[in-house]
Amino acid sequence: MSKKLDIRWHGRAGQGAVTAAKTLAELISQEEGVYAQGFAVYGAEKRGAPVIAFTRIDDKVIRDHSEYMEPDIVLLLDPTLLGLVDVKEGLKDNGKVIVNTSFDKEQVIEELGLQGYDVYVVDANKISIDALGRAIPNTPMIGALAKVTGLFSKDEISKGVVELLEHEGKFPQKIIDGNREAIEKAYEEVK
Amino acid sequence: MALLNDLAKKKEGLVNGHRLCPGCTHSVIMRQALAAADTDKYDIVIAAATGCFEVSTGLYPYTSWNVPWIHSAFENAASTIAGVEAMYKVWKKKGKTNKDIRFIAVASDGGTYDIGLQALSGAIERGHQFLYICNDNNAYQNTGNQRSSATPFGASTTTSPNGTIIQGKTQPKKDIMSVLEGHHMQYIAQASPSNWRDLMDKVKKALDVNGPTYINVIEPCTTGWGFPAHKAIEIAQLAVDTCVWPLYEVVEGKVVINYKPKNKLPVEEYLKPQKRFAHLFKKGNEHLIEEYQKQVDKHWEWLLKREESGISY
Amino acid sequence: MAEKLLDWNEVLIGATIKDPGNSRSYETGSWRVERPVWNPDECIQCMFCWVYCPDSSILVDENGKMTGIDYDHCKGCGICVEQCPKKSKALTMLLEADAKGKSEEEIRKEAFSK
Amino acid sequence: MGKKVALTGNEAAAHAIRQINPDVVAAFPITPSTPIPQNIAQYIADGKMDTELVTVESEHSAMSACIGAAAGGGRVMTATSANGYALMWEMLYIASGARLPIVMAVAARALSGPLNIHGDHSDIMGGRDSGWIELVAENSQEAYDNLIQAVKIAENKDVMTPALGAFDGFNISHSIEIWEMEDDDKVREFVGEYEPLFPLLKTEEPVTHGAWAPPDWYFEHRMSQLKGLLNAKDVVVNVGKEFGKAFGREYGIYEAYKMDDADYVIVAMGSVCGTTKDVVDSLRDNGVKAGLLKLRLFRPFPYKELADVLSGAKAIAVLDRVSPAGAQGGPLFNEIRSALYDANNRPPVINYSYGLGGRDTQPVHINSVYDTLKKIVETGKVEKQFDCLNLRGAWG
Repeated sequence: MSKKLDIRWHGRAGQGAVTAAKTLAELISQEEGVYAQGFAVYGAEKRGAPVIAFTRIDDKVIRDHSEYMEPDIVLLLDPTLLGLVDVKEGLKDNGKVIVNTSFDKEQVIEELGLQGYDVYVVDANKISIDALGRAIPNTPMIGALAKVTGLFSKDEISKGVVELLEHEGKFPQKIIDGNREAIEKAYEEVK
Repeated sequence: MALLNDLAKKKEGLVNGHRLCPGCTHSVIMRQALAAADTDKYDIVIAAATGCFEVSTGLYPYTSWNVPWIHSAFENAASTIAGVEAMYKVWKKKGKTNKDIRFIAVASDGGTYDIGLQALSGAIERGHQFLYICNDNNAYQNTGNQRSSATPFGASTTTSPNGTIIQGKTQPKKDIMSVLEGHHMQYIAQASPSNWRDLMDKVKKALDVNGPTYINVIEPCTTGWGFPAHKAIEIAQLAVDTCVWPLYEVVEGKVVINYKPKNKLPVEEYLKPQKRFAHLFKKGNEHLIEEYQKQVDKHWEWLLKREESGISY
Repeated sequence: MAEKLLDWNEVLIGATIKDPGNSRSYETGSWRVERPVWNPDECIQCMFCWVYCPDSSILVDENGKMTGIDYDHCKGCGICVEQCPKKSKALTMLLEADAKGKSEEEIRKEAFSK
Repeated sequence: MGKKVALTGNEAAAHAIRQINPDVVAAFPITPSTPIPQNIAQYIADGKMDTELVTVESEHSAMSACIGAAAGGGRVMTATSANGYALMWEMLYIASGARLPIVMAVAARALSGPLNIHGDHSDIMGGRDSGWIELVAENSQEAYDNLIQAVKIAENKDVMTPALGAFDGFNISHSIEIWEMEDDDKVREFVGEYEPLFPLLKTEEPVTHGAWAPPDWYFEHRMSQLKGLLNAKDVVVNVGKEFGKAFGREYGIYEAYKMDDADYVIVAMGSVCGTTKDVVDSLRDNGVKAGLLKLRLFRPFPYKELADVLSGAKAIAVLDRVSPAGAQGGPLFNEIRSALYDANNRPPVINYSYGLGGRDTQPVHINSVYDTLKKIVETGKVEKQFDCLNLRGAWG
């Protein structure tokens, strides 16, 4: 079975969409025989501007360096981007969409015209504020993605992200614990 | 300071056979500087900016240098010596040398006041150990006497010529010493080859500072300034005696004037023997000399006041 | 002087020169129109000529005392004469044309008789 | 044993430099190569390397300080992009003329104006005649591998010429990819110790660097310099083999991808080659004899080798990630066409500009190039010798 999976992330500069895309690439690549690529479309965006990032996963070496993608999964990191970005662009017919929102699924499908797609919602902002005191939705969204795709178990994904954060060596224990909590909660709550 | 006889016994760092004009003071200044260097204690490595001095002393396959010497371009003597000095730190750290080496960058006013100012400022800010000597000949002499920001008010150069409407350079000379002062170096000074003992003292002091230092030296140019070759040192002396070129140091921000002429000569004495100022002496141009005198007096008074105040950084 | 110059595959890489101070072999004395002439009898060994010479052309013995002029390199600028502090100068200029074919003694006589 | 890592191209370059641990790095930050000096500064601050970092005030001073340091006597590296590279221009020629084996990482980027911070080859193609060895990477792995090899190539006694290792700005510099990082010790062992020829700091043997060469000397020095650059070609091959033995990834001066029986051939450099390989595979699946010649060594240009491998093609398209700037085509096109002039078989060669200032080049665009090559072979006619990929509005 091919592991090929193309993922697109929509967020705002400063929310960690690029970090999330790259973190996922790093996590997935730790598995033997799996390749990944993480990149973003860069402008001169300062904090707040909409940004797009990509993750490619494959069981072959990834050679394509173009920005073109027909994603299997699209993640919307910022609820305020609802309706501002074209989530469906290039999305495969049976594609999945994961939205960070406090709305329920039906409302989101209605709002974005996502009838026929596999839509999931998770309130990553609330989870993040509860666990970390700030709305940094990128790590909980990785937790939600792990659940939706089945790429990682809850333990695997929370352990993986925590190890990466620890490796960075610049985060206090409180932040690391908060991230662990946020990931696990998002993993459980995504629906 | 040792007697001249003792210095004359030393092996010279700069030798003859170079192609400088007869009466050029570039080599006079460098001979004095290298004689002052305490070469029993340390070795010297030099980086030179492109210019008269560089093309005349390093003309393949000849070199007039008895010390390690590098030239790469016009605007980068300071960043080049910074690189050499950085490598010296590595050699020291790795035990590749146990020698004490001191570094000198040499450039003229073009490579210092103008095109090389950025590299100089950067290298000073980073704190490399080097003495930067600027041989200020008041114009781009290597390319044929074009005006620089070091060209004094009123001087006729090939790009600030005396004409029927404009009489030479209309702007005063840049006060590079003040520009450099802003870097808060431990030691900067102004010197003249006419006052060799003073110049040598300054070089010796500067080379003993473990950091960047700067010496601005007047470098009379027989060709560009228009005076007979044998007058070169005399012109430098006149610059000093008229206070056109005050001899002073700024030590940790504190001004020390090294020479106060008992009889401060009028600027005419300095201007008169030089062709570049000849037009100032034409009837109707008296106000230009007055203006020149005013500028010189103003700066001299300011220096005196600074010395009197005794303030440092 | 028909010296054979090196071919491209003989030159040292990077145009590096390994022979320090080799410009001494290039004689700039031929540039001279006038020459300084030294009178040892008048010389007080102040060495001002040495410290002001642009062409390192004041010959010095092992005691650091002046012994004459390096005419192979002296360009005849005349700074030494100008800076010689004695009223009755120990150095004076003489046209090369007037020195031609004469002995050192004759040159000195010629120069200082003026 | 090396380990699999997921890091960006800039991080690959920074790690290569950390492992090489040069004596001096003098650098000035510029997008997209900025993370390289940043990471180096952090490695030094954390005691992971002990390079002397000179944080200069401009790229001109960066290369000047590199020259001073290399002439001083030691191993020197730097990194830059685009306008920074352009600001170094004067000093690039001086570094190569002085035969100082400085190694530079270049995250290749468009030159202003208008200002653009994204990937193309304007910098390294603009400086192609500055006398530097130019190696171009397809991906992060090659960016890393090339820098390590560049040190050995540049410092080879027969070469003694500065070298740059380029990789595409953003496409590679800012993209996380999976690549093998080798052990620090093994990398250090591979690059070995460098013995400078005429170090300024050996004060007991004073040398003069940078004397000016009058008309009766300059020509000889330039040709002596050229010889060093040309010698690099064989050294690149040898070092590439050695690298293969040490780390299992062998390199040559080019990579011939499905070229053996290829009728339709694209010649290109950099990250677009990866995208092109995917397209070649899908065309091959459909029975189209497509091939890719990926050039790794642009300077010295291996014209004979390229003519040999290309002369079997029926039609060739050369992709230049620069504007031809008034020439008949881009620099790679002109070199390739010139190389083929002496070949027995001279297939038609067309040229595309692509990817300027970060313009995306997608499989669909590469497919269109192969379609055009097929059409040329079928009709025997070249309609457009030069065209653009993914440009709004038809060119011409």
